[in-house]
Amino acid sequence: MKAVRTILLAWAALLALLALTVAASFAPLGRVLPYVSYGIAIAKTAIVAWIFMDLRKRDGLQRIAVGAGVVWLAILFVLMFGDILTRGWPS
Amino acid sequence: MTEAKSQVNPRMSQEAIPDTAEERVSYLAEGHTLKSWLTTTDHKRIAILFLLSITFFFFCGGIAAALIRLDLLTPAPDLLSNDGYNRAFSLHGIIMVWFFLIPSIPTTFGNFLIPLMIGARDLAFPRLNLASWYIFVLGGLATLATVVLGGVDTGWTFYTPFSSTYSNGAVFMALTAVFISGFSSILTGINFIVTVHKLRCPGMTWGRLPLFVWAHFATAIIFVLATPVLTIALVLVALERVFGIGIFDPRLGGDPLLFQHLFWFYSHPAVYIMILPAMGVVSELITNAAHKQIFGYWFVAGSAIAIAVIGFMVWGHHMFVSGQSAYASAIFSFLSIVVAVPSAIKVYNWTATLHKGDIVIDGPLLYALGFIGLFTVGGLTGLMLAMLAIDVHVTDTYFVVAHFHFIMVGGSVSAFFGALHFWWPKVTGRLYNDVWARLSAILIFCGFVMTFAPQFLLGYEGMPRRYHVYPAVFQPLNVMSSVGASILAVAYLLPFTYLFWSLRYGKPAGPNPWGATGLEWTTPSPPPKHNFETVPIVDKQAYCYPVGGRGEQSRPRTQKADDDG
Amino acid sequence: MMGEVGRLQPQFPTLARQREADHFGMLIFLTTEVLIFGGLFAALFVLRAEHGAEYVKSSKAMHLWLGGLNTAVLLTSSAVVALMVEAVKAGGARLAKWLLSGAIALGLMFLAIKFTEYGLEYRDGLVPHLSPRNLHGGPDTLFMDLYFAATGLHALHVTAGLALLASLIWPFGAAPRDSSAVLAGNAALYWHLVDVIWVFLYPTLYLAR
Amino acid sequence: MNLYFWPPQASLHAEHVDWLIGTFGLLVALLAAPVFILSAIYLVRFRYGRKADRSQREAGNVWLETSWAVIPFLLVMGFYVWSTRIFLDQQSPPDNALTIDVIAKQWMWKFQHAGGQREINELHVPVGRAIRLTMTSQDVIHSLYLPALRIKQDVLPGRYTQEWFTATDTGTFPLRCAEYCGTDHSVMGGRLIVQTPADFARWQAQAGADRSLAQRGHELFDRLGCAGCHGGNAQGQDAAVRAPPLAGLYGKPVPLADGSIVRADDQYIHDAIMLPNKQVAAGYKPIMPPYGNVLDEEQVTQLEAYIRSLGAGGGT
Repeated sequence: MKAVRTILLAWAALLALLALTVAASFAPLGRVLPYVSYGIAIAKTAIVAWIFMDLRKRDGLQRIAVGAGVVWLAILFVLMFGDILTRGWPS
Repeated sequence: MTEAKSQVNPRMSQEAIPDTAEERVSYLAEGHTLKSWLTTTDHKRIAILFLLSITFFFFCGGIAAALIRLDLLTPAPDLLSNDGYNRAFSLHGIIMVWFFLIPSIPTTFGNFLIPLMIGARDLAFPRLNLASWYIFVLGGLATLATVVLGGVDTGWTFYTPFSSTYSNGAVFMALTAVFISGFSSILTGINFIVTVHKLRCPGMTWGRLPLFVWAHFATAIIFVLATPVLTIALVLVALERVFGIGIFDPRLGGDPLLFQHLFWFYSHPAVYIMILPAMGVVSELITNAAHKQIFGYWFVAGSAIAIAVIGFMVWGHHMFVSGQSAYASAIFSFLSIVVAVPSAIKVYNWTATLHKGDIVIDGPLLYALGFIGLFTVGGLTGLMLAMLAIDVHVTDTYFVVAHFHFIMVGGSVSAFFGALHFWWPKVTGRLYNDVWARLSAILIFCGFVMTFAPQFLLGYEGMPRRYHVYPAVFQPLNVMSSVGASILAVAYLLPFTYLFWSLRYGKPAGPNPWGATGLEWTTPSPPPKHNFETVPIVDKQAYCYPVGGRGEQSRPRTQKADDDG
Repeated sequence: MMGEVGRLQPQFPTLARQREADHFGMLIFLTTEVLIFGGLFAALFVLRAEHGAEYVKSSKAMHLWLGGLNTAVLLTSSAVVALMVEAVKAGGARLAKWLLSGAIALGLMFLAIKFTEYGLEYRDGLVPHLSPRNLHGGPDTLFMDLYFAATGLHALHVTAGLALLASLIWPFGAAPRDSSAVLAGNAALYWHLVDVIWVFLYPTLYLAR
Repeated sequence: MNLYFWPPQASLHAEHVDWLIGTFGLLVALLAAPVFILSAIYLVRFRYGRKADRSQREAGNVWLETSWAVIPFLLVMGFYVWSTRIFLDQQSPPDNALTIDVIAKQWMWKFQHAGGQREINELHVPVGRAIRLTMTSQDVIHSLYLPALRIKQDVLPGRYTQEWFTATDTGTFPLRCAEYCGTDHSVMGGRLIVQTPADFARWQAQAGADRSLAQRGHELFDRLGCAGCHGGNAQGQDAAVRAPPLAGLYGKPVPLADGSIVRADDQYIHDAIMLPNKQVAAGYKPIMPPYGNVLDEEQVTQLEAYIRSLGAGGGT
């Protein structure tokens, strides 16, 4: 029954993070807000993946399968925004 | 609890299965009704279904190509109107890319051979494999519906805002067709990755996998990681076209370059989907013809994976003049040079494999050499295109058309025909006349060079792509290219003559007509439904040909050789 | 289809290997889903990079609290599904059936909230084409277009996930104790992914300040 | 270099590109030669049935393989540096360049000279002078391709892209559209006519330009009633509604409502007219109506020319 306890704990943590992200949006963070809200979102995703999707018990191969999507998205974003953000720069 | 886990498949146990007639019946003879073919989950039959479908689409695309080359004989719009020409090259692009080249080697020889090569009885998900064929056919029908509805004139690249707001062709139907065929690729990709990971027979370690399987493993990675981004890009263009949402429409503040980023993030890895299986085939053909171990196994296998991974980081070289920032262009130019290195490794390693070989020059080897020659030229002109200053001049011209045809037609299609000839005895159980095979290989090579070599010059002289009416100064080279195209068209018909002839009159091929190593050559030709009577155990390297060169048994091999042997 | 999952397929040497393959195949499929939504997130981030002010103004017009409630509903539903998988592994078929119905109920609640929210946006005049009263044809229309595209596609995936979960109820009565819970596990994995996508959609669309 | 099939070279940049592709082509040939030559030799020497030393057959040689991976890479990197430098130089026009506005429309090119001359599908330029083309499209993506100058640049709707060159030879050179743009994509071309400064001056005179671009912009500015908000004189106080003053605006940094600072270049003015809420100036309310579907790109170019002329002196 240890698993049930960890799941409930994880659920509570997720709701707490939700409250935090909503609160953060009201706080006067200005330009930092996106990093904070996405940091919280990544934390929530880590909890869901690690506990709900049982990644802790899965072998390396299955973790790579899950991680590959994220890494490839990072390639798309980094190189695409490499273009979009440097368009205005004088060469 | 333990009972369920350790349940062992009786078929997979090592003691021999009774050698009943039922076991030895070949997969072809197993059922002749249409239903047995259309509801089969046997990977070999699905490969045959794919082979028939992509051959049909190869000819559809070929007809469109013939129209283009005929029309370009003259500078004036004689054969087709401007709109007609735009629809012809768009159709040629869409059909050839998504309905012939991308599925060509993986869905036919990949489906047929991967289970055989790794000692498995079938792919991991046979039903998904059949679903992949049905989805492919559905996508094909949607493409034919596009033709019926008036064709599409956006080119295979669907650039916005032309495709979303200004084009009046059947763009939505074309988008649906490609959208559907994307899922066929994803299912095949998932099937290959899981099969190579989970279904290798005892002893078949990663270091003993044939390079054909390595190449398809890398291709499957691209299938799975690139196709979804194309799916969402097409959905967004379809939404913009139907509901007028302005994601790519600058009047609403959208960014047309966003579509180009999403499209090329898929489409450059897609060209590696087209070339990697061909490289896998060439590795098999070269090692067999030279009857010698591949030179640098881990370098060749590793470069397949390197191409798959770095291939995702270079798409910006399609957008050097599209308004992309100069710094991003410089980064993409550098990455495009890095991705050329693994291809160079492969080509040099194949050449080194021929050293001290025991070479028999037969049909498949001629196709493989055609591949190496044309792919090297194609790849190096690709390096030229990666150079920013050169690309600014030659992008969107016939130089680029020549470059990618050298790689796709000269490379991937030659390797497809090489694979067709090399594994024909295994697939059909019949031998064909090798003299005809060599003749067709040479004819295809010459027809090809005459068609596309002049286009490099046309491109550098400044003739843009997709030009229906062109200045008269370009006519001589265009006429030469069109004449070459007619030779190429005839040359492509040739193999289908003597291969069909061999189905009827070919001598029965033994299990190993080429004296090749590889588990697929240990099964009878054509192999039975469950591939192996007992699951093989592998204890040797991938291409352990007898060191003393070619034994008498494996020479002569083919039909012609048998007559005078 | 359901009955066959437990049986050993001819091409697999052992049932354990077959289960590993099924799980591995499902995880790769989830990666393709992540990449599909990745394209949509790319469009949203580009809109924010190029029209920051308009993006924030439009995001402020969203119903923040309804979105937050929806996130809580989906997170809870995801937790219930995780409990259901544990129950299936421990063999409590009846408990698993109740948990599953609870998760499906929460999923339906999510859809209900979502469609009321769409109704509110229609009333506020924020829907391009249908009631563009408060939209004046610039990047704010674009934001609402992407909002409907992203949440629409996500709602589609929620519906597919609910169908998958519902398909589990029927065999629970008959299926023997299934230690590795392949089908239940795969349905749960899909549901968790749908939840993760919403976890990222929520700050992107609702909390841009 | 005027070989039969080689395109004419009309600028220094063109020669650089030709030298680059020539020498790089040489390197490429050197890299490809061993593949062809060695394959041919091995096919003959190690053919089946021929006596040859087939002992000690190597299955790999890490150093050899690393070398033929790294050495070609380094050689090509040399060309990468040279090519990127030429590219970056080609991306940044000198400040004293003569600016010509280009508007691409489905299937024609419109050129607007500062002096007010307007041309369709033909571009007259003086030789030896740096020319900067500021380009935008009225509908889909086009691409202005000058093969003789070895330059090409896509022309995007809703955005200014630029291209610059210094023609060194007089004469008539082709001008083509290189990005597929619909039915008459292949007909949408014209001529680039490079003239001596004398001929160019004579052409400018007789090109019948009654009003300069800036004057046309001024008329449009008054006709559209922009003066109502932006005011006739420099301060803009007495205008009915408070709107940013335009005098001396061009090229100056503009503080925006969201705190960032932007330089008032062509793109800023274009967006301020077409999508006013995109970059609202600090201290002003976003109440300017969008002119997205009121004005076409040609009129926006004229307004910009007028605002540029305001920058020079006080309000005219």
